[in-house]
Amino acid sequence: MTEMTTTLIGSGAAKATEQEAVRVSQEAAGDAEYTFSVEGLDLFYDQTQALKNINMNIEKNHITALIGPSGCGKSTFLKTLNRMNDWVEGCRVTGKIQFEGKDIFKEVDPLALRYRVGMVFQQPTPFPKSIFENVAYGPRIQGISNKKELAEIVEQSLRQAVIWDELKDRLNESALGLSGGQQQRLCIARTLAARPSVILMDEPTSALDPISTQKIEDLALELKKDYTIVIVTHSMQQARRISDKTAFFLLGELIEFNDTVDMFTQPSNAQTEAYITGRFG
Amino acid sequence: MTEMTTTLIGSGAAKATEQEAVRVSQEAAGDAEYTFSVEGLDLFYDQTQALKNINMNIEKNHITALIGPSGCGKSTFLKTLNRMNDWVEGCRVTGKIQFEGKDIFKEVDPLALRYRVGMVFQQPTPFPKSIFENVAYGPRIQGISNKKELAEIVEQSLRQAVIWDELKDRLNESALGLSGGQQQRLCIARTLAARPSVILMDEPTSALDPISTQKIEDLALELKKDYTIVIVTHSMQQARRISDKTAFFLLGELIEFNDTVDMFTQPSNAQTEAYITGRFG
Amino acid sequence: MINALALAVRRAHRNEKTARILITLCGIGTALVPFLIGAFLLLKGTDTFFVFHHSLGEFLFSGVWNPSDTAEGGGHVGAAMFLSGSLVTCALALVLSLPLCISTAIFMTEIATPRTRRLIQPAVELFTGIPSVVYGWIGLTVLVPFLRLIFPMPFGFSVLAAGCVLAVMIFPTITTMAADAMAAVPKTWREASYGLGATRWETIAHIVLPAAKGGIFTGIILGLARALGEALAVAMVIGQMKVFPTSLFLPASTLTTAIASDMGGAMEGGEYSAALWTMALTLFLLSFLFIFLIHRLNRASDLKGGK
Amino acid sequence: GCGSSNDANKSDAKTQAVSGSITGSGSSALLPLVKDAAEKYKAEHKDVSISLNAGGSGTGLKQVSDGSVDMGNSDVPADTKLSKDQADKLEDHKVCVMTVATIANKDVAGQVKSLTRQQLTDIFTGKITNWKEVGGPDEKVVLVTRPKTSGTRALFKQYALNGAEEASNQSLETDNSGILVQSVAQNPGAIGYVALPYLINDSTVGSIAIDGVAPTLENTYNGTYSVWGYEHIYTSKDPKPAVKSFIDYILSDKYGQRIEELGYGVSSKMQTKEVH
Amino acid sequence: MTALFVGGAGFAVVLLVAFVGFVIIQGVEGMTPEMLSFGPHGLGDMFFNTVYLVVLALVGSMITGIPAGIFLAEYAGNGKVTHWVRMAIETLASLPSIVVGLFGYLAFIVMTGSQWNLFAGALAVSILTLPLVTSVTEDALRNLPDSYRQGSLGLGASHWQTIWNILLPACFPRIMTGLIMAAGRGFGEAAALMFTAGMSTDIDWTNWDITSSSCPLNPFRPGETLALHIWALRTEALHPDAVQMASASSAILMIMVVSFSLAARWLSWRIDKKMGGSK
Ligand SMILES: Nc1ncnc2c1ncn2[C@@H]1O[C@H](COP(=O)(O)OP(=O)(O)OP(=O)(O)O)[C@@H](O)[C@H]1O
Ligand SMILES: Nc1ncnc2c1ncn2[C@@H]1O[C@H](COP(=O)(O)OP(=O)(O)OP(=O)(O)O)[C@@H](O)[C@H]1O
Ligand SMILES: [Mg+2]
Ligand SMILES: [Mg+2]
Ligand SMILES: O=P([O-])([O-])[O-]
Repeated sequence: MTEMTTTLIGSGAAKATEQEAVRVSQEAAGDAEYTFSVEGLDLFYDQTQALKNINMNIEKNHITALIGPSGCGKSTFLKTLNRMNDWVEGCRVTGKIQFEGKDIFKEVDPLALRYRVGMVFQQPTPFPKSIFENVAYGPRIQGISNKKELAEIVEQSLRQAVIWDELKDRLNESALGLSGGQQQRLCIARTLAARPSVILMDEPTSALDPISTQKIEDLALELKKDYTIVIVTHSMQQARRISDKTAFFLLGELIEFNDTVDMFTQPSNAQTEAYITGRFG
Repeated sequence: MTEMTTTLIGSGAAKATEQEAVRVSQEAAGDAEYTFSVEGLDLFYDQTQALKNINMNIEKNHITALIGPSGCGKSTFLKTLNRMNDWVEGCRVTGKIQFEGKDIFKEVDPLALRYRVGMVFQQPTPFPKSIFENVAYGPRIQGISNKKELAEIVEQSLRQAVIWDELKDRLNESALGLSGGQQQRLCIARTLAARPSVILMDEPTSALDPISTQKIEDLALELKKDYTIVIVTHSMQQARRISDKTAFFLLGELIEFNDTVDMFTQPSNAQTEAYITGRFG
Repeated sequence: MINALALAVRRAHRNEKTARILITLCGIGTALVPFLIGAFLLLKGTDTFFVFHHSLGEFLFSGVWNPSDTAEGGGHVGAAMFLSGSLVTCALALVLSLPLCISTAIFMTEIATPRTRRLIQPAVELFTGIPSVVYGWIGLTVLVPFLRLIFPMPFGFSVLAAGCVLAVMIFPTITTMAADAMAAVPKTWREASYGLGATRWETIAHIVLPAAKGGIFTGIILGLARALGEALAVAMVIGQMKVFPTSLFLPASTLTTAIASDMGGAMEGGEYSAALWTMALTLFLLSFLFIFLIHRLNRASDLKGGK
Repeated sequence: GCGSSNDANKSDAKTQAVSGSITGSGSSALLPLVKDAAEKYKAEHKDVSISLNAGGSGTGLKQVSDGSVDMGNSDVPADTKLSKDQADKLEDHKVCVMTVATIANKDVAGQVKSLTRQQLTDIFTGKITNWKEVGGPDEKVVLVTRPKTSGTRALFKQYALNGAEEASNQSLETDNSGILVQSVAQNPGAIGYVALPYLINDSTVGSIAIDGVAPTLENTYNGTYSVWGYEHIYTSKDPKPAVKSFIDYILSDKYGQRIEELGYGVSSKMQTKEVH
Repeated sequence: MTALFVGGAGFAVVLLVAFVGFVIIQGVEGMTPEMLSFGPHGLGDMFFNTVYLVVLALVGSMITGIPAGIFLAEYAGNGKVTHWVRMAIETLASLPSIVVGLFGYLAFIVMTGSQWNLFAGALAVSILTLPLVTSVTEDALRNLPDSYRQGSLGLGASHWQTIWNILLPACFPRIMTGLIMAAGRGFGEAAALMFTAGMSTDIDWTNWDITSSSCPLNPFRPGETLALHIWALRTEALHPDAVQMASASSAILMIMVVSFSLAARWLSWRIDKKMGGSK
């Protein structure tokens, strides 16, 4: 069973890579070193400053974990990366974020940016539609209406999210009938179907049971071959298990950003150490 | 400053102890070994069993922590201790719980039980009244209407909750205007004002920032001199920092109950170990 | 491919703009309707003062109602008896129904099991939809003869009959609003109160009712607005005698009944019709005042409740 | 003529037949007649729809003058309710004579058969408040009247009350003649006034003579009973064909017989030359 | 104490049930087959007018009310304008219907130079139901889980795409419920129709030429509704069985209102079940 799944993923991933190549060449993504490079980012909600002078480079095909106590600005930072904060009343941003070499506030259309930078939320967010329509939503928005093409994208995305076998006979059922873990993987598939190159995940497993959590973590590790992943987690264990790099936020500041292994074995900052050894938070 | 606070607490605590003495003699609390002793407790919500054969003794002037993954029944168990579950439709309990030697389902009036066993919730729950009226609520319910006596109780309780200095000039303002951490300490003061001997706390810090959390933890350690405390927490670090005994729940069962130090250094159960080392949850 | 995507983006932006404009127009347009109505009423209703030269004081406080049905005017337009008729019937309706409203709301939110609540709530809401003429008809054929039978009253048609009919009419409005407000009181407050050893009554009296105060008042005001605006049901039972409401057992008139019965026949552009339009304008201003009060009230409780 | 209702040449009749809608409102005193006429008329003219309302003479005049109905029915001439300009734009059709009767609740009408004009005036202006003052039972007088816009009220005021304004603050004002009859029947001691046709089939109330003259058609024709008026149907100067055809039908001899059956007077039988 | 409240609630509910029962039973008892017929002596025409008028009114209030609801929930910020828009709509909701009727008479009859007609009545009723439709739409949109919005926006959908593809379909049943409630209100409306739709009706069921004024489907003809008929019958002393007619009309109206209310209940119960069952 697992073997089969793996091969399926393999083929799916291969396809995805093909497309990736096409897109990258088409969009002339430049040879930006990093997927995202963030410089001097400040963010305000009305008067209160939620992010303070963040500087950070996010590497391609890596998993970057964001950790820190509640309210430190992890979600805010994540949402800034694909400009979901545009929708928040009173939110102001200064500083610069480059996505594949282009300034996301000046040179990239926010809709197009979100096509390329997908997002998965803490609570699964299936639409009250059929499973098929959920996954096909992104492509449809992007103007694809050909039935066959859509069906192909849906199948491929569900395969990538390792949920095709569970759902292939139920594509026309409502997505609301799925279990929490299935819903979350469906949402990942939905994100993949929009053919992004980056996936942002905000505590994707915190509402899930241990077994579903395990599946999502495996999936993240699998996806990182083809995608850049940024994940917010409240579990230091999870950060340790899956991420390559870890960023530690505290009260809106980026306290430390380092390779995960180094961060957890020899934190260079006293606050980081206090946090990861559980002395607060 | 800290010195002053300490002495203030000291005097407050002394007073409290006096009253305690009075009440205990009045109620002839017997020489029960444990504050609570729970035997063969089963609890059902309609058809689903939320607690399965719990046996546990809770010691006087100790802090007992309840840990376990979400939905394992920690809150349910806590609410059973002061019969708050009476208010839940379809909730049935079998088994025996003794409070200071008396069966809480047979020998103790539920109102009287709740006077003695106070509760603090996850979200701070200040009433939409003035700070003074919030704290005076319990005593009023218990029939105290003398202005001077009430003012005394309010002051003493706020002092015990280490929030008197912050609030003494704002007693007539609405409690809803306080910060989350202040609200939570106010709620603790409100519970103390009802002069209980046990305080149950359900994740009292999970909605708070680190600094407020620290204050509540200090407070719990301070209160344990005079009160028995049972605290639910989702943070193993917190359990480790403040509790004397820890109980680990899983799917409605009490898996392990032991001294906190032993539990975290040499868990006797494989599931406990998996949980506290962060392999799930 | 790149063109397809760029096209999709461009189309999305364009549709967005169109939709936003259309929808904003509809929103603003809807909001203009009451202003339009207000403007019309103002236009017609101020004739009493500017064309027929009556004073506002006369209209509001004089009891002499004898407008001439001609364009020359020269009559008297004291509408005080209609105003007081409206106010008295509304107040009576409130006095009669409020105890029932509050106890039903408390029963629904605090006492009833979920099953009972599921039965009672739709029943109460059903009340709201019952046509007012049906209330009026039953009032006319059942209530009026009944009242004549048990009270010493000459007609049966009376302020009391109108008050009873209105009380039944506003019952569901107030009850549902009050019940909603009570149900919206956070469960945590109740739990906290119970946790301190309070009984159900202590919790209701000290926590639930004070916290739901705003919603209950809103309900009362909406109920009053409905009572004030009801025309036909009242007209069918109040007797429409053009006198001040001096006794519960005697007929009287209200603003709405006077408009309903006389507007149809009053000469366009005459003093009589102008006076009736002024009464309609008064009704409009009163509804506006009610809404304004509700907002005031909610804002006040927001300030008190908010952080 | 009768041929139009013949089934054989129905299709022919249809092509010639008038069609369209007629709306009318106004005098409740005239309503029974117009309704009856409409029913009979429609039997012959299937394509005409006629909707009729009461509401009072003033209402009818007002609405025909602002164009919201085709026919304004009135108990009084248009110029008493409308401005001269407005009245001049309308065409008057005097369709019949209507007699206004004083009616009272049975308990009173049994004992008080007749009232003098002065007594009547005193009763309606609120000077007499108990029936025993006029030889009736010891019962309070309950006035049931019509609103100012009513033509019946205008006639009654002018010819029965010598122009005195009735005490509207002591009376139950009723929207039209129908409910007035009901109210008089239901309330002991009640007195009111209504057009004769409303009494034709009604035995729930009793009528009262004025100065000993009973309100009947004969007394109206011979001029002894003076509370009466012409019934007018007002239309615009240039009415729709359907309206014109309908009014012609009412004025036709064939329908003339029916008018008396309903309790109205035929104009041509009037012996007095009074202009009411 | 408990007894007091239970007593109060019990009394209220018993009163309601008795009221509804009384109206229906009394009405049905006095009904004759002729009353139920379509034609000059039956209530059928009024029944048809009622339904037709309500349908027209609903179309009217949907066309502006639903977009207005979307505006309030999605596009209007929290500024002063929004505050006034909301206040205006609330005022509209609390306007006495007779005032709306007068306005309708002036705006739709006098100013257009037309005669009483169903269409004018429908417009007046649609003004009355407009605030209900608007607020139901707004509430439905606001009560949707934020996740729908986030999920769609996160995929690069524009605001309008999100509203059109995700939000509106998701709250369609709730809007339906609101429309049914609005229909209930329309059925019972009388005061607003007195001066607009007219208090009489005369239609010919064999005439389907929509331009003809006796065609049932022509909206520009006078059309008395059941509720108005009750009001009019009160004054009809000449009609021998006016009382029974009015009672029968009341019963029919009551049955319509109750069944629509039940339908709305059932619908929202279905939604809740579907939403609840999803977990
Ligand atoms: N829409 C908003 N308006 C105003 N303040 C906000 C808003 N969203 C978040 N904040 C504030 O910004 C700060 C950072 O919030 P954020 O949600 O990014 O924290 P977080 O690190 O994701 O916390 P958590 O672990 O609880 O999800 C917090 O103080 C929060 O109160
Ligand atoms: N009122 C209720 N009715 C029915 N089931 C309930 C009710 N309250 C809790 N449960 C169920 O009982 C189980 C235990 O719930 P409980 O709230 O005690 O968990 P918990 O350990 O406190 O979880 P958490 O850490 O999320 O607070 C859960 O499966 C929950 O769904
Ligand atoms: Mg977050
Ligand atoms: Mg819990
Ligand atoms: O006939 P009237 O209704 O005008 O009295």
